[in-house]
Amino acid sequence: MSRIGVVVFPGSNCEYDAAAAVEQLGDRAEFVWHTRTDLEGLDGVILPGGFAHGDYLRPGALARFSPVMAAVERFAQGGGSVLGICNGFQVLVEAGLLAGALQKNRGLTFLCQPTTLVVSSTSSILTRGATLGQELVVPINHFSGSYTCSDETYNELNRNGQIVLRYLENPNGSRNDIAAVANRLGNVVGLMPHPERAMSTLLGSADGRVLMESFLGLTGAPSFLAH
Amino acid sequence: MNYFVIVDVTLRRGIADPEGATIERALPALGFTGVTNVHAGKAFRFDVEAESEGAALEKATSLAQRLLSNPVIEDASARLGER
Amino acid sequence: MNYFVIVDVTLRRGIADPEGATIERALPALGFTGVTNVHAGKAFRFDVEAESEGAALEKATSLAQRLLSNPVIEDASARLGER
Amino acid sequence: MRSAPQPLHRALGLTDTELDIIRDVLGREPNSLELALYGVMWSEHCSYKSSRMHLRRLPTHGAHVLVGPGENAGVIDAGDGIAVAIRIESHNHPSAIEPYQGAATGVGGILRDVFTMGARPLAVMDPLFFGELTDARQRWLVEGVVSGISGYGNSVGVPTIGGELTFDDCYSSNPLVNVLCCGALPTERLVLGVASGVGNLAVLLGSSTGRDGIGGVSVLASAGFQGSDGAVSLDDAKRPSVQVGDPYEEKRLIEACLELLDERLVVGIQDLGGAGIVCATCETAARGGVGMDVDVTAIPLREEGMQPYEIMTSESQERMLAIITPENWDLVAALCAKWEVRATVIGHVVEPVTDDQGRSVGMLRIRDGFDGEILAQVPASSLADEAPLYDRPRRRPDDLDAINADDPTDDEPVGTPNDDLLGLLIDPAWVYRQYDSQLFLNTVVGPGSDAALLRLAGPGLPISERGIALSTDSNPRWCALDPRAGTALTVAESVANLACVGATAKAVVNCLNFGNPEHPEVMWQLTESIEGMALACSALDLPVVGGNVSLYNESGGHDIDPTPVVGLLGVVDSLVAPPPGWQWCEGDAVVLVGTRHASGPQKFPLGGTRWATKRGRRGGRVPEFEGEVLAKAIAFVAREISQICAGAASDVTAVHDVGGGGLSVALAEMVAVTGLGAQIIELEHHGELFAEFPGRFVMATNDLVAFRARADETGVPVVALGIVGGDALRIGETIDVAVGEVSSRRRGALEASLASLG
Ligand SMILES: Nc1ncnc2c1ncn2[C@@H]1O[C@H](COP(=O)(O)OP(=O)(O)O)[C@@H](O)[C@H]1O
Ligand SMILES: [Mg+2]
Repeated sequence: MSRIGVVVFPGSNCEYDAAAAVEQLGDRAEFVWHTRTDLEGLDGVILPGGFAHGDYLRPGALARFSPVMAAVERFAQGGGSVLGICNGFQVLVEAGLLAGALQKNRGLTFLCQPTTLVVSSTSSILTRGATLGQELVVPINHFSGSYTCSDETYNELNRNGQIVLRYLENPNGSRNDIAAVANRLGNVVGLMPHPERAMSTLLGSADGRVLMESFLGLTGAPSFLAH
Repeated sequence: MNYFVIVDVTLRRGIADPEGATIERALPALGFTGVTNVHAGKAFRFDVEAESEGAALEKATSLAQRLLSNPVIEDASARLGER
Repeated sequence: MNYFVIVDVTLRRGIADPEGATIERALPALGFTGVTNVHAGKAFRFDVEAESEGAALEKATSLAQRLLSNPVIEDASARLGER
Repeated sequence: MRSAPQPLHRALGLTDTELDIIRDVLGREPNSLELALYGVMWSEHCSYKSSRMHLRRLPTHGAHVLVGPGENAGVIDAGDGIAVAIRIESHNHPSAIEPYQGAATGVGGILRDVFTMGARPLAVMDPLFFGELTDARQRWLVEGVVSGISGYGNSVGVPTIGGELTFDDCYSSNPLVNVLCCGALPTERLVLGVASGVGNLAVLLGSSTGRDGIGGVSVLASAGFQGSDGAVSLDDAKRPSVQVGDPYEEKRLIEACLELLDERLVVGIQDLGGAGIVCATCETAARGGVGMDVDVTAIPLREEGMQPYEIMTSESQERMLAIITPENWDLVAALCAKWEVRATVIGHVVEPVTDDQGRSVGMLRIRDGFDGEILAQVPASSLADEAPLYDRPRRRPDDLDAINADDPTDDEPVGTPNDDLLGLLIDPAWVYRQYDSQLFLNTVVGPGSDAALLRLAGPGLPISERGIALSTDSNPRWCALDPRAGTALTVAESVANLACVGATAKAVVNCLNFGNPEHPEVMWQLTESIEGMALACSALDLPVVGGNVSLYNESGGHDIDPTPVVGLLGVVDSLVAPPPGWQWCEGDAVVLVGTRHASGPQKFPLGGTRWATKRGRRGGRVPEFEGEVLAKAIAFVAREISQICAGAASDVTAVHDVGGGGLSVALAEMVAVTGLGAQIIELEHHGELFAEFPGRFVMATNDLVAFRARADETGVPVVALGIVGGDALRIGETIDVAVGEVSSRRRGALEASLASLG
C-alpha cells in the first residue's frame, strides 16, 4: 500500500476528492499542509485542484512560494512521483517544475464539462498503464487551462513524449490540444482534466481510473524512467 | 490620425480589494518587506483613430466608462501612451 | 522614504490575448469604431519603503519579475507614480 | 433638487409612528446611533414587516423537521444520522448595479447562512431572471451575474448544481438573482445562533470592516431606486456602496468555522449579513435572552474615520460572530491563525436587566472602549424581533378580469407548429457550464436535467447510501394570471421534478420576489401567492422550512410579475445507480404518465404558457391545482425511478416531466440530448403541444405491457404516445423536425441571442 501526500494550500478544494480516488484504489492518502517542509516517507505527491491562495494574481503564482513547494521540488528531483491536477498543474508550471504556462480559456469563461482525452504518450507516471491512442472521458473544470508555450518548448515536449494527453475536441484554446504534460523524466505530470472525478459510472465515467492506477503504480511498467 | 491610448482602471477608494490585500499578505514570506497598500488594477492599451489628441482621449474615456469599467466600483481614466 | 510605484504587466508579443480580442469584437455593436489592437493588461500600485528612487524601483522591478508577472507569457516594468 | 432636510428618522427609513414606538420602548428619545440601529433592523429587508404576518399561513411542521423558518437555515433529518440544512435568498438589487459582485456576494451570504448551522455547504443553485435579450445592457447583466456566481462559487469550493433561467421584460431593469444553498452535518452537531452564558465572549471572525453597503439594507430594501425612465438613476446619497466578495477569505472562514464546531469550541455562531454587526449581536443576544456589550473600538477596520453607526451597520462580507467561553479563547485564536482568519474579541455576554414591569430584558449596549462610555443601549429583542408588523392594504388588480378573459387557448394556430416548437427550445448549458457542478464527487445528476441528485456524503458525515435531490422552480407567467393557483402549481411542478430522479420531497424553501408592497395590488399578489403555497404544501404534505421575501422589485415604475421561487429538497433512500434521465433508446415505447387533460374547464389551457407569451399573448387562465391527482402520478414516478436508483432492474429507460413549453418541448428535449428521433401519435388538439400543467411525465419503456400493468395497479393514467426511432421528431401530421435541427436550435439558442448583442 502506497502513502500518497495530498498537498493542501489555503484555498485548495479538491483535496478530499483526490484522497478519495487514492483510497478507492486501496492506497493511503494523507493531507500535507502547505507549510510542511519534508515529505519523508511518501510514495507520491498530488497537488489537487482548487484555488490555492484564491488564485489571486495568477493561478499558482502565490502557491508556488508556499514552504511545501521546495520540498516538492526536492521530492521530484529525487525521482518521486508528483501529479498536479488542474490548479495543481498551474502551481507546477508557475514553480517551473513543468514547462509552459496556462492562460485563460479561449472563450473567457470557466468551463465544467466532460471532455474526451487521447493518450499521446505512455512515458509518464500518469499514462504508463494506458495505451497509446486510448480515448478517455474525463471532465475539465477550470478558467485558466489554455496551455501555452514557445515553439521551441513545444517541439522539445513533443519530441520527448512529454505531451501525454491531448483533447479530442479542444475546449479551451490550448496549444495543439494539450491537456497534460510531463517533465523530461516523466515522474512529474500536470493535467487540467480531473481524473479523480471520473472514478465511477455512478458519477458519469470511470475512465479516470486508468490514470490514477498508473500514478499509484498499480498498472504499467514499474519504471519507464530508464528510457 | 492614429493615437495609442492607455486606459487605467482602478478600484474606487473604499471598495475592498481582496486581490491586493492577498498579495500584500503574502509578500513578507517571499522576502519582500516594506511594501504596503498593494492594489491590483487593469490597464487596456489600444489604437484610436481620431482627428486630434483631444478627440482620441474623449473617445477612449467614453469607452473606458461605458465598457471597460463599472463606475459603481471602479475609476477609469484614459491617457496617451508611447508605443 | 516611501515611494509610490506602479508595475505594468502586459502580455508578451505573440501571446494570444483573448480578452483584448473579445473587447475589440464587441466595440462596433456598441457604436465604437476606429479602435484597434486592443490589449488587456494589469497594473499593480503600491508603496515601497526605500532609501532612494533608484532603490525603490529596483525593489519593485524584482517584485514585478519574480512575482507579479509570469515571464513565460508576460512582460513587466516598474515606474514611479503620482498618488 | 433636494427638498428641505427631512428629520433623521425618516432619512433612515423610519416612519413617524415607528419613531413613537421606539420612544415607548426606550422610555426616552433615541440618540442618532440608536435610530440608525432601528433604521436598519426595522427595514423591510431585515424585519419582514410587510410580509411576516402572512407568512404564518405556511405549514412548517413535519416529523423530520429539525429546524423550521426563523433560523439561519431550515434543517431536516435526512436519516442515517445526517441532517440537511437548506436556505434560499435574493440578491436582486445589488446585482442590478454591479452584476458580478452583486451575484458573487449573494453566493457568499447564502453559504454563511448554511455553515452557521454547522453544516458543510454541499451545493448551490441559482434561479435567475433577466429582461429579454434585446440590448447590450441585458447581456452585461447576464454575463456579469453568471460570471459572479461562477467566480465566487467555484473558488470558494461549493458546486453549483442547478437553477433557473427566465427572460421576460418585466425584469429588464430589475433582474432577480436568487441563490439557494444546501449543506449537511452530523445530526448531533446542530448548532444555533444563540448567545448564552454571562461572561462569554463575542468574537468577530474574518474580514475587516469597511464602509461597504452602509445603510444599504435600509436604503435598498425600503425605497425603490429606479428613475421613471427605467434607468438606474442613483443619486450619491442613496447609492449603496457595493460590496466586493472575497471567496478566498470565505473558503478559509468556512474551514475555520467548521473546525471550531468540530472541536466544540463555540457556544453559538451567527453569520453577518444585512445590517452587519448590529444584526448578528442583537439576534444572538435576543435568542439567548441575554444582554451583550459591544466595544465598537475593538472592531478591526479597513478605513479611517468610520463612525460607530457605520461600523455597526456595515455589510462588509466574509465575517462571522462566534460566542465562546473565555477559557477557549487561546484555542480559538490558534485555530483561526492556522487558517489565516482574523479573530477579535469585540464584546461579551452580560446579564439581562429587569425593567420597571419586572421583565428580564437583554440589552445590546454599544460602548466606546471595553468599559467605555455607552453610546447606545437598546433591548436586543426590540431590534431583532419587535419591529411593527403591517397588514398593508390589498386589492385584486382591477384589470385582472379583463386579462383573464383575454385567453389565448382558442387562438388559431398561426405560423407553423415546427417553428413554434423550435422557437421555444433553449439549453441553459452556456450558464451551467461555467459552474463547477461536480466538486466533492457527489453529483450523480448535475444541471441540465429535471432535478439535481447528489450522494449524501461529505467530509465528517456518517456513511450513508442515501441521496438528496434539489430543484428550484418558478412560473411568473402563471402567477401574473393567478398568483394563488400559479404558486400552487409551481410547487407541484417542483415536486414532479424531484420524482424524475426518484426522490420524495421532504421540505420547501421559498424566495418571494414581488413588487412594491405599498401598492395594494402587490400585497394582494403576495398574500394570494402565500395562500397558494400553503395550499399546495398542505396537499402534498410538505413543510416549509425557510424563505426570504424580496420586495420593491420594480422596473421603470412597473412592478415585476409576482415571482415566487420554490426550492425543494427530496431524499432518495438508496442511491447506488444513476436514474435513467432523458436517455431513451431506439425502439422504446414512449408514454405519457398522468392525466392527459388539465384540471378545470379547459382541457389544454394555453394562458401563461411559453408559447402564448412568445406571441405577446399574456392573458388567459391557468389550470386548477388538483393536489390528489397530482400526488398520485408523482408518487408513482418517484417509486419507479427510486427502484432504479436502488439498483433494481427496470423496463423504464427514460423519464422527463412535462414543464415549461409543454409536451412538445419535453419530447424535443429528449430528442435533442439523445440524438434519437421519435414517432408520436396525432394529439387531441393543437393546444396539447404547448399547454403547461404539472403532474405529467414523458417516460420511455422497453416493456409497455409490464409498465402499463404497474400503472394500472396504482390508478395512474398512461397514454401510449409512440415509439423512439428515426431521424426526426414527428408528432402526427403537425410536427416534423429533423433531429439535428432540434439539437442545434436548442444548443445554440442562448449563445446566439447573446452574440447578437455585440
Ligand atoms: N441559472 C442556472 N444555473 C444552473 N443551472 C441552470 C440554470 N438555469 C437552468 N439550469 C438547469 O437547466 C435545467 C433546465 O432548467 P429548467 O428549464 O428550469 O428545467 P425544468 O423546466 O425541468 O424546471 C435544470 O437542470 C436546471 O437546473
Ligand atoms: Mg426547474
